[in-house]
Amino acid sequence: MQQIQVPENNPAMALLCLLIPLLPLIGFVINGLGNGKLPKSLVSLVGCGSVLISFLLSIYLFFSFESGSAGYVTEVFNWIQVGTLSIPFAFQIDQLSLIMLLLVTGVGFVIHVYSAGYMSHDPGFGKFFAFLNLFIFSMLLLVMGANYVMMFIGWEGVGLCSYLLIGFWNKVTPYNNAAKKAFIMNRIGDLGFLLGIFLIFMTFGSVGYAEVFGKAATIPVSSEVITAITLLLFVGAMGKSAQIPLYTWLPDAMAGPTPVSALIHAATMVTAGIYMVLRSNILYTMAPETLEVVAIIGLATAVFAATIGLFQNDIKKVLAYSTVSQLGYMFLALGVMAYSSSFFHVLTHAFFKALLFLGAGSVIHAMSGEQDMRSMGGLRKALPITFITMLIGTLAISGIPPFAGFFSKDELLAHVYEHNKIMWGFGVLASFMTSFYMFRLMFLTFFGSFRGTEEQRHHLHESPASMTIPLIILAVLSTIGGFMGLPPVFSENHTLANYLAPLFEASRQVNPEAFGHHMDHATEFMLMGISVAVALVAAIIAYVIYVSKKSVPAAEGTETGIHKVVYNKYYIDELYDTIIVKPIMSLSTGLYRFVEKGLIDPLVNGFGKVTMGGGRGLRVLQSGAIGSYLLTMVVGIILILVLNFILR
Amino acid sequence: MTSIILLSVFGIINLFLGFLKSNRILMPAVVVFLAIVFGVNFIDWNQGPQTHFNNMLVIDNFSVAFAAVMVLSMLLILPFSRSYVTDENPHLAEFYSLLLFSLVGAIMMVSYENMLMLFLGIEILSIAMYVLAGSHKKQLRSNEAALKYLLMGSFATGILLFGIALIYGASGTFNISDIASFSSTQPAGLLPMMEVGVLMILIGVCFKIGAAPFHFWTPDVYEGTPTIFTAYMSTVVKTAGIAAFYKLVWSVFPGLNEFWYPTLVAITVLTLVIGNVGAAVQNSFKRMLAYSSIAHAGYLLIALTSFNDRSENAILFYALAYTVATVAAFGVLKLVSDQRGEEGYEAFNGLGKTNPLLAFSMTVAMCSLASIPLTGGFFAKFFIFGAAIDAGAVWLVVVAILMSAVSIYYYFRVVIAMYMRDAEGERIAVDPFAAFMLIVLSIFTILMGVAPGLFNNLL
Amino acid sequence: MNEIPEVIRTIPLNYYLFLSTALFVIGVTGVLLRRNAIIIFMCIELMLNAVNLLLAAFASYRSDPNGQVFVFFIMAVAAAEVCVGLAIIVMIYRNLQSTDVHLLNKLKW
Amino acid sequence: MLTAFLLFWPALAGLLVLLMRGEAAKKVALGAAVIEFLAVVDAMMQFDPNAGTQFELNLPWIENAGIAFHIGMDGISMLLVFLAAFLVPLIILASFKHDYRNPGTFYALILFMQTGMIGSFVALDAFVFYFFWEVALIPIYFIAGIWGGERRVPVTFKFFIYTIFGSLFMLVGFVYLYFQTPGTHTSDLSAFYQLALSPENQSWVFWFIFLAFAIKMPVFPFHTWQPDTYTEAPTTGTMLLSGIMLKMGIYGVIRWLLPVVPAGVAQWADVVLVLAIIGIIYGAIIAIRQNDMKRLAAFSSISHVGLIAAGLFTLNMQGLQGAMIQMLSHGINVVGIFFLIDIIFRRLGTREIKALGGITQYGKAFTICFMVVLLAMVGLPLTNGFVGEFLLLSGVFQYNYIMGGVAGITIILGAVYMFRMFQRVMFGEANYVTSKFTDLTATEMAVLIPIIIMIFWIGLHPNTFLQISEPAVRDLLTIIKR
Repeated sequence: MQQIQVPENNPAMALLCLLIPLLPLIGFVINGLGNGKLPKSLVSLVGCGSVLISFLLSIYLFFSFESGSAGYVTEVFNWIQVGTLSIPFAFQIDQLSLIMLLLVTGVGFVIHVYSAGYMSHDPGFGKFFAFLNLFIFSMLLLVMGANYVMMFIGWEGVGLCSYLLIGFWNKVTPYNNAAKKAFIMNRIGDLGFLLGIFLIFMTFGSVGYAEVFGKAATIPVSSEVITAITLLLFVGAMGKSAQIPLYTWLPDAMAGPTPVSALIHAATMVTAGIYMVLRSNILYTMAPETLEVVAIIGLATAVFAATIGLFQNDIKKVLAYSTVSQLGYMFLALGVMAYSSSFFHVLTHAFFKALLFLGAGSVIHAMSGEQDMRSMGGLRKALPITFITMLIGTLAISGIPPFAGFFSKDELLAHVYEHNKIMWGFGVLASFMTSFYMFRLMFLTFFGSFRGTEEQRHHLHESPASMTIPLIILAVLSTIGGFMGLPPVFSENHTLANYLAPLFEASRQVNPEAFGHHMDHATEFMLMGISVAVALVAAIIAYVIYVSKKSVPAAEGTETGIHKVVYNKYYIDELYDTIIVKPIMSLSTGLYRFVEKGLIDPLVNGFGKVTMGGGRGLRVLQSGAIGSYLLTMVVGIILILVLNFILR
Repeated sequence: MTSIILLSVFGIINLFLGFLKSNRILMPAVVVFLAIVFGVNFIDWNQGPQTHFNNMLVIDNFSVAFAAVMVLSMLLILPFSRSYVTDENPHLAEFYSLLLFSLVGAIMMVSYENMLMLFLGIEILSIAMYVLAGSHKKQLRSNEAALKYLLMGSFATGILLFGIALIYGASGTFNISDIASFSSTQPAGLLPMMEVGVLMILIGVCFKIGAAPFHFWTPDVYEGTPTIFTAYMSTVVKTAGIAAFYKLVWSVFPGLNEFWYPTLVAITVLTLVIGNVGAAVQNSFKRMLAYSSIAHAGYLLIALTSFNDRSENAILFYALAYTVATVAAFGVLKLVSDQRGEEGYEAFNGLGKTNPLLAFSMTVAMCSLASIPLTGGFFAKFFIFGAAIDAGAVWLVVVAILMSAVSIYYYFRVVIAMYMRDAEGERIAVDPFAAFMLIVLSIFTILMGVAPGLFNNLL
Repeated sequence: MNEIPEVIRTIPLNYYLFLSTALFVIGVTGVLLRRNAIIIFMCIELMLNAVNLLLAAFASYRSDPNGQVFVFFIMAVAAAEVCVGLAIIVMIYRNLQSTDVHLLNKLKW
Repeated sequence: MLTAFLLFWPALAGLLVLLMRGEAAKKVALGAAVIEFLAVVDAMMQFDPNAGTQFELNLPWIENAGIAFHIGMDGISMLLVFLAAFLVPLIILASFKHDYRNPGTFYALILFMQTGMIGSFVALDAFVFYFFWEVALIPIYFIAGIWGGERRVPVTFKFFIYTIFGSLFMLVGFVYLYFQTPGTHTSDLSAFYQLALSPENQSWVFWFIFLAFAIKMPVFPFHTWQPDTYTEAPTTGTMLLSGIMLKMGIYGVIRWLLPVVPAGVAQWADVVLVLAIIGIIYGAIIAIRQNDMKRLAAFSSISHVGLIAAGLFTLNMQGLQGAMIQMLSHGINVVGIFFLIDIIFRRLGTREIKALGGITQYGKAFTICFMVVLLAMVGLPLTNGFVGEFLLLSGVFQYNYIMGGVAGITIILGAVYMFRMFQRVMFGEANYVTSKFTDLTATEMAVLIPIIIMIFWIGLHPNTFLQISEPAVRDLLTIIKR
């Protein structure tokens, strides 16, 4: 049983915790209000500086934290207090939030620096930094919050930032549509999350992690309510982390500037779903049925997105589908209760995917905004640093040792293997495709001859230092990042897993088997071997097709058969459009025309019409002729007498 | 009692004043007369019931209060008759005298103790009104109104008399307390003759107050009659009729309530519906007011049907509020139609801009008639509904409020015309006396709406 | 008037009642059917006289003068009504050259 | 006495304004409204949430009928009085750019209306409540009918009749209850709370009273007056209607319905909740395709109010407190959004979404303000909209899972229509119409900044307001559940 201490409020610690998110918020306010007035240098100083300080503070916090101890909560103020519902504005500092803090501020800072170079020519420079800072703020709230509602604040906040940044160039309608789509699809997930929170409150009488997890163990395993809670929360995760069926926004989100894709749509925000499941691991452990659902959806997403990735021509789209696929992996791992492996993959993925995106950004920057790989080729000479760093990223994501991705993916697949061999098979298949499309990307972009216009060729240049240094940093991290979690065959000491262990203590007690390592070394080696072999085979196939044969993907609209279906992303967007968007739009028009103006309004007006009609009817009696008046009176008299005497 | 005598005397004096060369003295004289009567009337206040004329009239608080309301009505109407006060008008003195005499009839109607007095009161009031309805001799509309009123009125009198005769036949008396005790000492049920008589009296009185289905004369006569007398009809005549009716219900036939309740309720509902719905389709403001007076008769009938001790106060309050608002409405109508030559809603277009005072007092009057809070009409209806709900007739009140919603439609049409349409006509000249009176009426209406406690428990 | 004259008793009260009712109904029917204002007016007088007859009969049967007094009042009032009524009819005749009530339908609805 | 001052001060000032002409009327009206606001803030400072009804005044009014002029404030009233006092100055200020004909009358009517609205919030006697309830209606009828758009006359007329129609039913309900009070009847609130009617009677009395509130809010399907009226009324009128007047209906339910006929509520709560939830979805779906921004906001208001209504009938702490805070938030947000729409309309002469686009390029401050208000309307956390929506949905969810789930769809649909509108109006390329747009002026900023401050204040520290009404709501629930 993990005991989270709620120590007597330490004001210094509370201030420190508050400062970490507050600094980016201040940065946001300064840059936001000063938008267009402040000089760019000041803007980038404020933007990067605030995140850097947060990063440094996080490091301080990290080192001052006693590893192995349970976390602590610092309450800033009481936010909402209604009846028994109490939602403090409080931060929880423990292993999970600390690493996430480092990740968010660290990678965030790197990307901020990169942006200073990447966006230097954009008129919305200040706005961009403001939004980035706001994003960091929201993300920090998400990971630091000590209760589900705090997490929800950050959850929606990052959604907003995602919206703002995807639609950053808001003159372009498709970008705006993409932004809107992202926000709305996220909201669908958010609804699930929200309902999950309500159910948590109803079940446990609180929304604070400490109380909820404390009481969770008292509820029988796989009880309906736990299953419902976890499923609802998972709906939220599906939206935020782009799982089937709510994934279509993420590829579209590539409309945003590339650093945004790197930061939000690869490294940090999209992993919020995984963070949430990890945070609630005890609840999920109590709900094996949900875990099964999580695993299946994760696996399906991993495979499905990878197939789409195979034939995309937009460099960022490939990476986007790759991200979706990798997120699927992480959920797969969560589904088999390989919590720390999943988190391991979150970290390594953050490094190499951010690297890949930034690299892609560097390419796009060099190509003056061109994103279609069919117009690229042979860029490795012009962009040596970008090429090398991206190659490292590719190796990492494909699972080639000793790069980071190898360790995390291997560990993850090993757990899946233990859980279910078929799932593992599909996992390996996805891994194969990953390797293929990544190398395809590399080969199409950096090898062969240049296929762009003359003008672009002239303009080709390596990016400035503010962009390449982040690339290098991330490349280093992608290279060595894996060593924080060496597999048991190499080392009994899994640094990350050991560090995180207290988080999963409660889960371990509920389901000890899932945490034990029963695999013998032979199997382990075999699995590693298969992974590496598959990745290499895929790379070689890609090499043969795109370098040796120099084939270039066909032009738009000439695809046929399955290729065409896959290229068009299985027409999922069109499907959603037909079965959801269009019906709602018609419903809107229909309700307005037929129910509002055709039914309810006429009913109300009908009261008036009947009255007026009755009035006009009365006019017939009021004919002006004395005779008829008298007649009616007499009829009235007779009626009264008859009714009173004869019909009595 | 004094007031009846004084009114008769003043009526005669007024006729003599008509011999003077100038008509200008007449209106002030009548105002003074009425003021005196109004004051003298209160001598009998709280003196307990006093009988006169061989027990044929009884003066009590009830009759004093209603007499006061009626005298007040006439006093309020008078200033708007200024356009008649010209030296060319040869009959002015007669008109004023007729009004004074008719007031005698009205007071008799509220203080009768004998059926004969009821009959005489009705006739004194009615015959004077027949003449006044036709006072525009050259105008066919006025002629038609007079003839319709006359023929139908005397027809209704015939019915009423037949009823009285039958009751006399059954009970052997015209005295209302004797009739009351007679009807309460008939445990085995009443003679059919008595019952027919009661219904016929009911019908006769319903005609006088313009309740459906005996209301047909009302719109036509109101429309054709010169506006000033229409105002008189719809206030004094209606008040007198309803008070007389109340006396019938409360003191003449209290034992018969169960018997005639269904009839009365049916008439009430019919009156409410016809009055309100009929008013909604009118294009003439004056004719709308005629229908609205039918509608208000319906509301007053609700109070009658509730047969409890709240109703007399409710009726008195209602009569007062209704009178004040109606006089204001007719007053403004008179001023507007005199100068714009129209009586339709269009005549009021843009009045809010050209004559804010007229528009404001009209609005207050309309709000009061539509029973919007802050005006007397609101509490009037409130007390009426209260009486009915206390008696358990919630569904009747529901009918009434549905019809009230309709009434807002037609009352506010004129408000819309005044404030929300563009002006067509010139500014209307208003003499100071009328203007003063409009202000008084508005203040009075609002006073009743803000401090209803002053008026609601007089009896 | 202590004793009711025997002669009145020889005719049952109901007969008076039926007669007056019949007269009354005739009056009503006349009012409904005729178009000439003067004749309508006469029919109304007929109705009033039916009432008078009824009252007189009741009064006699009860030896009660009240009813008879009432009859006088009705007569007086009827006379007044006739005065006014004829004056109005004359006025209309002057304007319309007719006493047909059907011509008077300008005021309606 | 403080309550009486708060109540009558606007009316007195209104009488003064009535006599003034031109610019002076605006300024005096604004001054009066600001004084009112300061007085309310003062009252709030003195207010002790735990002390029940305060600043009471109980004068005999119609003594012989047991009707007293009884006013006072508890936490629930306090919040709404605050809302009214906060919004009216802003609404007056928002109208500064308009040149209304007869400004004296116009501003006087606004102040009269404020008295009416505050009166209905502080009334502790059924007839005092009814009185002010109707008194508030007259000024807005004239404001909308005289200064409104092209179709103002029939539209406001319908509104007026419809509303009064409902009110009259309420009156009947009140009169009935009045006669059920023991002894010499009284219409005092406390007497109504002690009534113990049979469930059958409560059942119909419930609908009589609720009808008035349902029309005023408005709850589906009694809402058809609302989009037209909001569209046709001058923006000032729309703000008054949607910002404050609508809350009279909700307040009425809290004060005069739930505790008075609890058994009736118990019988009908499900029906009302279903209607309210239909309204939430219905309003939101219709809003998606509206072309007139004002009409869109009107339908969105139906949706939001549906949620508040649903929260009321859950009869739990979260639902009711959510309703309280959401009343505040909705009032503030809706005034903000109508003002922003009005700015666009005044600058560009159109409110049609199709005709607009790219405004963000011409108005940075405008964009920020619009964005903030928009986010508050869609209930983004840390804005005021979230707190209310969260509590309300939580309340409804506790009442019934499925209802909670369906009602929750509002957060999706809300985002759909709001962002759709925002995108089409603000983003994309500017056209020849929108390129005339100029950024906010100082006066406009003066209106929007308080609104934005409140949006974040309530969003960040809702307890400031929640704690004012919490004890009162708790007491109310005790009465309801007795």
